[in-house]
Amino acid sequence: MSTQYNIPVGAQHISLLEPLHFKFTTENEKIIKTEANVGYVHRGIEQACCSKFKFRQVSFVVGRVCGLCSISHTTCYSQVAEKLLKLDIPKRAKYLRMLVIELDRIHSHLLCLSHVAENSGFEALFMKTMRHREFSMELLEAVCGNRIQYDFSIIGGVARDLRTDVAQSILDKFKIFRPQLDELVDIYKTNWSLSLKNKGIGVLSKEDAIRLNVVGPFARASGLGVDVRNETEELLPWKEVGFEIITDTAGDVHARNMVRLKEIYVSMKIIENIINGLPEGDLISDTKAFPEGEAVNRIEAPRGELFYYAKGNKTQVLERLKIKAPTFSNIPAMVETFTNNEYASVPAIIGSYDPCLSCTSR
Amino acid sequence: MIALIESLFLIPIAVSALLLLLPKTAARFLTILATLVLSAIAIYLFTQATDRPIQFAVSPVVNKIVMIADFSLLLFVIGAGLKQKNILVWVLAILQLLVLGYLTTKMSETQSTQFYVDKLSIFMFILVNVISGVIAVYSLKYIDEEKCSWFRKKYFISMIFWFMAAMNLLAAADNLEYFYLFFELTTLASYLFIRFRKDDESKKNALTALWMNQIGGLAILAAIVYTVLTAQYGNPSFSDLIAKGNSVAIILPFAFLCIAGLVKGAQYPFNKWLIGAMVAPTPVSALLHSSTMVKIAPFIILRISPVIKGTPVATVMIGLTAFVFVAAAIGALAQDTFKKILAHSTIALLALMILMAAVGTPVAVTAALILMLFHGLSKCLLFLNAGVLEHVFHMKQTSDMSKLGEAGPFTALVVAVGFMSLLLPPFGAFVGKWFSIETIGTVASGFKIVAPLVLVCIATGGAVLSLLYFKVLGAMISRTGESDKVKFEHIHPIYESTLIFLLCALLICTLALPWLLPYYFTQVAADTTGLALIPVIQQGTNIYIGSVHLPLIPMLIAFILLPFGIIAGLFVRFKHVDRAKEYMCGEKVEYNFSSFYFSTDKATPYFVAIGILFFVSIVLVAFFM
Amino acid sequence: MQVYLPLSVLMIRACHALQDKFQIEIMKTFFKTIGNLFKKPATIPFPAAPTYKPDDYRGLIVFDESLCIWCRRCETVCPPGAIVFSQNITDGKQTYHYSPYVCIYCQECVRTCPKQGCLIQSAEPGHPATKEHDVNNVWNKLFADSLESRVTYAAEKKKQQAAAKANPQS
Amino acid sequence: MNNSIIQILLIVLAPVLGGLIYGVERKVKARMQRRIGPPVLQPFYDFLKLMDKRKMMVHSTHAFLGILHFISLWFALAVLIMGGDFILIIFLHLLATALIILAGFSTRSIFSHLGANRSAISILAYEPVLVIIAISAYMLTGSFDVSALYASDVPVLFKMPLAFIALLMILPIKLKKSPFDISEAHQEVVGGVELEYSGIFYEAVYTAKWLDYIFCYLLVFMFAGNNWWLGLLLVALTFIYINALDNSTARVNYKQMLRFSFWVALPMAFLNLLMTMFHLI
Amino acid sequence: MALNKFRTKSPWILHYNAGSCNGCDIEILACLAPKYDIERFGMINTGNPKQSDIMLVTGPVTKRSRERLVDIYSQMPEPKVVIACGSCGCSGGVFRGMYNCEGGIDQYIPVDVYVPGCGCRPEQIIAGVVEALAILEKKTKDMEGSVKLHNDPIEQDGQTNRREVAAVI
Amino acid sequence: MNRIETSFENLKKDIAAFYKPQAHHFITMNGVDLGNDVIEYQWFFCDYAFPSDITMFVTRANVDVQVPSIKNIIVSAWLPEAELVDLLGVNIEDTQKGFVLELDSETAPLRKK
Repeated sequence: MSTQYNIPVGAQHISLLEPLHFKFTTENEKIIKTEANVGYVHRGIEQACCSKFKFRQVSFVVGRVCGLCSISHTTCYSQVAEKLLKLDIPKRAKYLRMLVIELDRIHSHLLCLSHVAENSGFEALFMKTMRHREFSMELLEAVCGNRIQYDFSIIGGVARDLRTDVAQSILDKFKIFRPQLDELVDIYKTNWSLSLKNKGIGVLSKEDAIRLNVVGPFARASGLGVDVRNETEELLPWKEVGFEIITDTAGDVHARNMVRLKEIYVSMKIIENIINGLPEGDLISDTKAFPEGEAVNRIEAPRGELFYYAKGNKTQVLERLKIKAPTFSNIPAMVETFTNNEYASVPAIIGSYDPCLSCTSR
Repeated sequence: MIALIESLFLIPIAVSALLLLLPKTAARFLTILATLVLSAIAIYLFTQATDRPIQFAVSPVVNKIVMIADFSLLLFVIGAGLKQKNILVWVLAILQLLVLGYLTTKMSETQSTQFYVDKLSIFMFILVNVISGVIAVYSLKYIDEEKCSWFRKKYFISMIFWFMAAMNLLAAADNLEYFYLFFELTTLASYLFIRFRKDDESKKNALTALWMNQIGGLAILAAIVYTVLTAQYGNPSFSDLIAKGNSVAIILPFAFLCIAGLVKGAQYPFNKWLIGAMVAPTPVSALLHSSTMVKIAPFIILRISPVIKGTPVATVMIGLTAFVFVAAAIGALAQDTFKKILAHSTIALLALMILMAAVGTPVAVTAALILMLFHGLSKCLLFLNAGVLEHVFHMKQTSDMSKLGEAGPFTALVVAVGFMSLLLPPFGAFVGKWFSIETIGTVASGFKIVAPLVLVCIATGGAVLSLLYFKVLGAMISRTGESDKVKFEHIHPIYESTLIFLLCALLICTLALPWLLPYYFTQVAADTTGLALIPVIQQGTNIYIGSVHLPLIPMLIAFILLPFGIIAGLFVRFKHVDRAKEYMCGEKVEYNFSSFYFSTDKATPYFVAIGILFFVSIVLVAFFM
Repeated sequence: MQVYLPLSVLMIRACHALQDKFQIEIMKTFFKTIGNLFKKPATIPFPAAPTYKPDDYRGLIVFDESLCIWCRRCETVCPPGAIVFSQNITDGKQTYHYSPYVCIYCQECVRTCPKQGCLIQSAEPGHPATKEHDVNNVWNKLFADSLESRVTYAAEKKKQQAAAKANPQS
Repeated sequence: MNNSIIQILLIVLAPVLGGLIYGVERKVKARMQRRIGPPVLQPFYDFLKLMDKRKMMVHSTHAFLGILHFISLWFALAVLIMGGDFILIIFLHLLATALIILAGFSTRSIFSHLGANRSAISILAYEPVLVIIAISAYMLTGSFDVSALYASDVPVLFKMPLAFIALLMILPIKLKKSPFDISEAHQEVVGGVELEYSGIFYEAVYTAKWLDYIFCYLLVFMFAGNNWWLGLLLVALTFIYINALDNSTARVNYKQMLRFSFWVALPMAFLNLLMTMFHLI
Repeated sequence: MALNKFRTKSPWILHYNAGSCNGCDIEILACLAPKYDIERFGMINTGNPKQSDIMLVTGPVTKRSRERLVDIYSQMPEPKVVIACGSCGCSGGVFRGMYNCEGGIDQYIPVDVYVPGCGCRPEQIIAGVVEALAILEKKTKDMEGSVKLHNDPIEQDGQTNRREVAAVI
Repeated sequence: MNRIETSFENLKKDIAAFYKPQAHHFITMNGVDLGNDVIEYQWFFCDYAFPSDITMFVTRANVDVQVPSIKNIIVSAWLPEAELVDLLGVNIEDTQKGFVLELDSETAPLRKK
């Protein structure tokens, strides 16, 4: 009697936003093996960035690697390009970059949380989280001029200034949002049925997190405190604006939710600090040089460590650009973490990974 | 009348002997003829049955023969036990031999009649002769396809008739000593049947069946000894026992008879032998499950139900059977082999029948009878079909059956109707189950706390069984596409005719239920319980039997919806409708999904332990009351 | 009736105990959800009423031909190639083509434009097109044609120059 | 006579009424999520739209079983409205469910199979409770007929409150509402058994869902005895309860559901049976 | 028919991401959220191609996605409308000419409405869907007209069914 | 950024000696086509400390030389390796093609033409 069944999830599946294919081998509904196919979104951006686009255009192209963390991509690329150009950027630009990165993190984390809620079968919480999330989209729209593709960081600085009325509206909206967030935390933390679905589900132990080199909230929920903001200070002064690291120990879906929710508080604090202490100065510093040599750069995207490697050869076109997205590091762990869970929890687990396949396969 | 009844005993024996001698075609002819004759006699008896039971004695020579047969049978069993080094078999047989020897010295010459044919016996005659006859005809073809010598093929058919004779005798036996012999005869027959294939597993399972049924034999002997030793009872015969049972407040012999019945009915913890019997050729399983062997259990309980009704023994039995109903249903869930699923569900439904018999009110007995008849028909149909699946389509596991819809639409249809008939309205088995629930509800106050628990068990067990049937039917029905026209498979006419006969019998009996109920079942029930006939009142479109009623219109519509719906579902073809392929997330994934599987490995020891507890408590309760 | 009271008290007690012990709430969301029934929906009646849109939203690119100096710098920097200039073969007059269905609204062209006000990013988002417009294939053809027209014009011009060089008097 | 006209009207109009309930439910659900939500007649718009779709099916058996499911469910509902035997009604409903489960199994689609499996498991979860409630009702009225409950002078609710609570516990399973909507869990099995239906055949399954609403709310209505206003109030309160529950819980998995049903709902019904049996209330 | 005006009131959507950057996808998600609430128009995100009327596709169609895209499209019963969301869905956008992209959804399936924007705002998506509804209505009417021209399938041509022949052989 | 030159023979040994799971995490593996069929392979590691530092193992080899896999040291290395096999068209131990590219995709797109 064959007791093992294959259940496919994806490429098109309602619980997935992106084309991504999992093949679960299950016993009844218990998963014993997972196979993943993550190469659906491979578009060839790396090659195009090294051949078709000039290095200044690349900053807009890498933004389209991922719509959720486009600001991280553009900032990371801008920084690596600045390293190649040996360019220093104004402090105001740095602060504005951090501001948008953190705003983006808020919207991305809220999206992820709502996705977890939806995939746990809690439609009302999805609606609630999405309702509360709208403010971050409006703020981003006001700051950058678009709801998702910000194109805010460009080589040498940022593209737009932060208007004072917008800065004020950010602070105002945060005042409204904070109690809403408290309420959300309360629901995610204590709702009984949600805890049935989330607690002890999809557990990644700290040992596994270290062994599999996991990054981002995924790792932090397992107790592995890996956060680029905590590790570098050279390009963006995170500590200065009040960054603190959030970790949890359980490593399950619930812990990931909690880490994300707490990080939203940290992001809000950072944003408030930035707005209150925004230095005056230029937005952009320019140079006519061409990229030369090789450089690497890391930045903390909402999903974890984003890594760029670039090599220039004194022409308009880069010789090599390597993008390592956070989800790319997490996929080996994701595939292992499904094992021994019910198929019923799969959507929630996928949601809690917050995968970004368009980053992964580019 | 008496001659007819005797012919029911003698014809099968004669046929059985003749079959061994005759050549193939003649044997085939004789089998069909004998089946027809036996069925005709049984049905004739049914039409002629009167309210007064027929009692008759046989010449004292027969007593001697019976005695000799008893001893030789036991000696054979001891021989078999010793030869195959199964300590349980021969120890139990020697025990019986000793008890029997003691009895022969102790017992006076019996004065009473040895045979007692009431309506219940005739009900059994019909069940045994018609259904076993169909199985005999079916096995003509089936055994032809087995790999064994021609003599053993004839021997197989002749064994079926022998079995029928034993069953007929058993159903008519009044004297407990005779009853013991016929009981042991069926045990022996089943032993020989189970080891028919003569491989290691068959032999092992046959021995299991043997020793387990020996316990039943021992229990009957214990009952006889107790009766003989207790002065008040008089002769060890059913009629005497039942007549005096209510006045004598000792029910220990009945408790022993109950145990004999429960062992034959393969209730936990003795369920193993019936499951093990699946190694035999399929007609044997059909025989054991539908009409003969296991039906002895509800038969004995029904026989003694007037006495045990309302006693603590009955209460314990109700508890046991209610528990077995759930446990066996759960056990069935864990199976994948088609025949094993059927075996487990048989145990579950038998538990329900025994439960109803133990409750013993007229309506409950009616429910038990309905269940016996329809379960016999449905199970026979399903087992014969299992044989067809094995021999024609080579499918043994339910998970292999996914292509059945295309390969054999008729067989698939039979499986579908067979399973549906065990569960869903409007079929008789459903009516039986429904009556049982309502009956226990109505008599609940008599059982205090037991009744609600029993009801929970029945409700849960019923739900588990429905899950089981959906699982099996689901495995069978799954398919990708379909051909434009249904092409029925060609199976051998013997297979086809027997299956169609049973199918028709099932449908006709279901349709005839409103008439069968007042004119047959309630009368048999009245006869069995010895109580007044429960009036069957037709009021508008409802038929009231005691406290429960059968609304005809919903049943009729359900009858149209379900069987014809399923038939139409399998054979209807929509024209001008485009076909689409299944949704697979846009991927091309190898499909290998079927229904959930369940495992009862952990639970089985507990089930057995609880079963043993119940068995012990039957004796204890009877002893201390 | 005497059973209801102890029963309900028992249940409420049990709920409270659970809440205290395991830090889980069982009924809070439930009542909040019912309360939501009487609150105003958060939905904006969008097609009927406009939604929030910042003044400096990065919408469609507007081109002012009168200011253009035809440097084609916007065409060079545009990452997806949403701007292309075609050239009339006879008189060399350039025409600006722009497809909002290719544009990624990155504002790079506006930043690069040396002539202030020639290219402006309006706050108007693009409008949906239908099948009849066939925006993709039309644009592909237009793009190829424009490039070809420029090549043809350049060749033509070269030919003319060569011809002019060959016989300068005419 | 008046009653029977109402009954026949109810039977005939059951799909329409069910559609209305579904429409109101979608509206209420939307309002509970602070949305405007679709118009109340939305289910009928869906119905009209589905009629226009191209006819597609996986195979005839599958499509036919869907239609048969609708018919048999309507029939079970008719028996309930006419006040037939409670146990028979439960099993007729089981028959209807059996047909849709078989339909789910009849395709070789993984999600359809998963949904069918889960539907079968939900039967295990709710059927025993319903049967026990039916028997309690018998203990109370002395008749297995639902019409005896409809005619009861004292609302049944006061006589068997625990049965009502048990019914409220299993209603989400039957109505496929969160937290027990496992059999059609959209995010997991994409609708389960109804996944492979499309166009006019989906219409049958879609409408059968409306009938299920009527079926379940009639079970609730039954608890009010012959007091119609109380019945309507009960139905309204249950409606709010079901939707609020749907909107305040996440989906549990099938094991948790079974555990809940067997350790909470079934003992509750059992307790009620004991209470009615020994006339504690 | 008089009922025609109701028929566009229940467009059920199916969302497929054919290799986009997630930007438009999260905007489609935002459309479902209370602020935009496209269920007002009767839209449900079914996730099931067999019951959908409108297919929202995003992304420039990568090489690995195209088969799935066509597969899912073919499972949708007519009348159906395809909306390409975002610049890269309309024409490939910034991904035009990359080696693993096919440049626009209309290279593989017929697109009825193109929604521009990178990423497109929910308002634009809603406007696109409103546009799509008109097309859906037109397609429904066309289908009604075509029913009359329906020819019976091969069975009545007197020819033997091929599958049966194959079964015999 | 530390840059450690190594060779295919010493690679596994060097990385095993260097890699302390508690102190470092593996970022990714990269390959750069230097032209003339020579490919530079890079393995990036980063430590968990503040300020963190990136260590890069570098080696160069011809295209057709089989690259040793470090999957048995770092489990999660299968993903970048599988990607490089596709994108650079190189040969890495125990790694199959087909991670991101389809049959009709351009083979080894990141190589210099």
